[in-house]
Amino acid sequence: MDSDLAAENETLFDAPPMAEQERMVEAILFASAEPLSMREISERLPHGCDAAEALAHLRKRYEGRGVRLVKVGDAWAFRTAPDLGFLMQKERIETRKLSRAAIETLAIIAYHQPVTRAEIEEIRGVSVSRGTLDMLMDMEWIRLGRRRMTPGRPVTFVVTQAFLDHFGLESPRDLPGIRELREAGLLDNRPPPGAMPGIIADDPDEGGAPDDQEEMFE
Amino acid sequence: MDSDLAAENETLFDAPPMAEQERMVEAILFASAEPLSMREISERLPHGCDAAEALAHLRKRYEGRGVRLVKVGDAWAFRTAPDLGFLMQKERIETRKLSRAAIETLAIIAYHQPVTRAEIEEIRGVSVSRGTLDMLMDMEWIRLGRRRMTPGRPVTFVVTQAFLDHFGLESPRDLPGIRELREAGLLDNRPPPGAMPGIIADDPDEGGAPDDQEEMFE
Amino acid sequence: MNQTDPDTDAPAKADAFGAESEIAARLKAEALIVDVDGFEGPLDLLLTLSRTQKVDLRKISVLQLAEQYLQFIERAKSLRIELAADYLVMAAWMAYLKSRLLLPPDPEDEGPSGEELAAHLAFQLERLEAMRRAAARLMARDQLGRDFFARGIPEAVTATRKVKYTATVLDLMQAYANVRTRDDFEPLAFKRDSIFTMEQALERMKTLIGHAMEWSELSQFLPEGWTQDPKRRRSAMAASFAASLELAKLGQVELRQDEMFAPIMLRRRGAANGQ
Repeated sequence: MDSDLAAENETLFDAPPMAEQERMVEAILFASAEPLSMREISERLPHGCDAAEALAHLRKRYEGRGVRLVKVGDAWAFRTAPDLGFLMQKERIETRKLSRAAIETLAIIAYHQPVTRAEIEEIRGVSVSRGTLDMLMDMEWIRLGRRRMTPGRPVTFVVTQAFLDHFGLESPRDLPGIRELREAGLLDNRPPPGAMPGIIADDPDEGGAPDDQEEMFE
Repeated sequence: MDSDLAAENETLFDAPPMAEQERMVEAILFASAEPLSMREISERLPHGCDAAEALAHLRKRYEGRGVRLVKVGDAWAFRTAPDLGFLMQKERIETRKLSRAAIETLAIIAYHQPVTRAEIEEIRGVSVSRGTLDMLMDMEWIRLGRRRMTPGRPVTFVVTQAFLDHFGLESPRDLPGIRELREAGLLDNRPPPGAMPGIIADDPDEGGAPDDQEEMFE
Repeated sequence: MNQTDPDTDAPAKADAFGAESEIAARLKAEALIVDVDGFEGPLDLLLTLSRTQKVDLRKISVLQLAEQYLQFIERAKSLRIELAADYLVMAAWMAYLKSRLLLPPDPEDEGPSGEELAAHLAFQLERLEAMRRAAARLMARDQLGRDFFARGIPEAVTATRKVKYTATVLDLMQAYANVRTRDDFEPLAFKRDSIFTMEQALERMKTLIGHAMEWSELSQFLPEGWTQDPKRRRSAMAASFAASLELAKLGQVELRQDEMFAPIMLRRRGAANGQ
């Protein structure tokens, strides 16, 4: 007990003033091109600092500036204000032009995540073409989520922090129109009634195979 | 003379307010991959802006902050404040691609854990150097699991939480199996035998999954 | 759909107009068919067709849509346009759906009613349309590296130099796939890594033989890593045996086998009489 108290006193004593903490967070985030999680920031701050509070101050300070502090998932980053994009022609990165199939697949993963490949196929009515998921993973816009707890335990896909960062989203809940879509029932996983034709991609995993781990390890 | 005057009037009229010019310079310098000279900044600003004045304002604004506007030769750039250099200690990290032996060993541990060294060698078909396992342990991507209750009680290897964090996995079970890899097009070596993308139900890999459409349309 | 009836007493002007719009409609339909490769499967085509009904997707007539689809398929067939199998599967299903929607429900029949099937199809079309709009809105957002930008000169400084090895989950999966499917991909290739050549064995024996003062089993000369896997062990044993015969021929070793199938023993020549 005593030593706990001592430790607490010490950390209270050690922590720099909030203005100083804010400067530190500012420097750390400025130095990084990638968003940093609260944990990563905290780990680099001296003991006893309150990263969350410093971030809140900092965010306020940069409101309306040419550079803004944005939240990306559970991470933070400085980004230039979108209205000034026209000044940055030189920095513009020509991104790979995505095919319509890739864009739709990405949107379906974002809005329906976690989603299995079979579900993507059911929504689009065609099989996911070879290389589409591969490419989206390569761009680090999607990653594997938890396996679905249904027969066959199919893998699922979810979007990444890099995806949120790229599209300036704080969280997947901020996807445009997602609430309306949910309210309209368009994000429901509604199973097709009985016999529907081949566009309703039967998950090859759900069906017969008892457990694909089995097959995987043969 | 007359036309000069007219031009000046026009540009004065056109130029955005100084606060806006300051924002613009802020964003330009933040995003630029190299320090920019006054002339380069001016060239990027809308017509009629006063880069020198905007820079002066900006420099003042960042005085005492965690980031400062500094002059590098005759160019300008943001730099973290020198007194906060200690915060940047962790940053210097050299990244290298994992060797093929290491990534294969790691993959086998992830897919088969807990797994003994002998089993890894059997699966890879070549011996596994002690150095490879040591390195993976050092990186904290693998650790020792329970000893196997077989003669010799060999040690086993399992993957760690750090591994899951790095690869963005929630559990090693979420890794797709060989068949799933192939179906998702993540395995580029070879198309599934006979099957072409299109009708998923035709995939011979699928085995005897019950499929009522089949019946209906034949 | 809305062609003018030739039997009505319409004014000539309207007639001409009707003929024109008929041509336009036909051209449009043919353009659709020529476009068939541009469709991403039957559902995409159905969505395009449903738009010609010019109503809210929620109020779409699935029966009418079924007819439109079947007409489309017929026309494509008459124009001898190759249609992928899934278009024909969908056509068969559309015909089935149409009959279920038209005929009174059979009380004996189990399974979903025509209305249920139609409702689900309408749902699918609406959902696909919604996802397309969502995808468009997503892509219309401000994007990193296009509309807003990250720090151009990230600072990575200081003393602590640490090597960080990276690999992506894709690397991991591909590495695993590589290991697991190596056999599949090299049906004709000789597995070099499971072959211990006689040259290798000779090299090895020559360096080891100096120490073989006493009779020792040939199997003790097998290199490490070649004793567990039966295939590798066999190869190493055969190579080492051949190498020992070679050494015997050169007069450097003596070989001995006590009986049939007994272990083969060898020692350095001249070891017995202390060189």
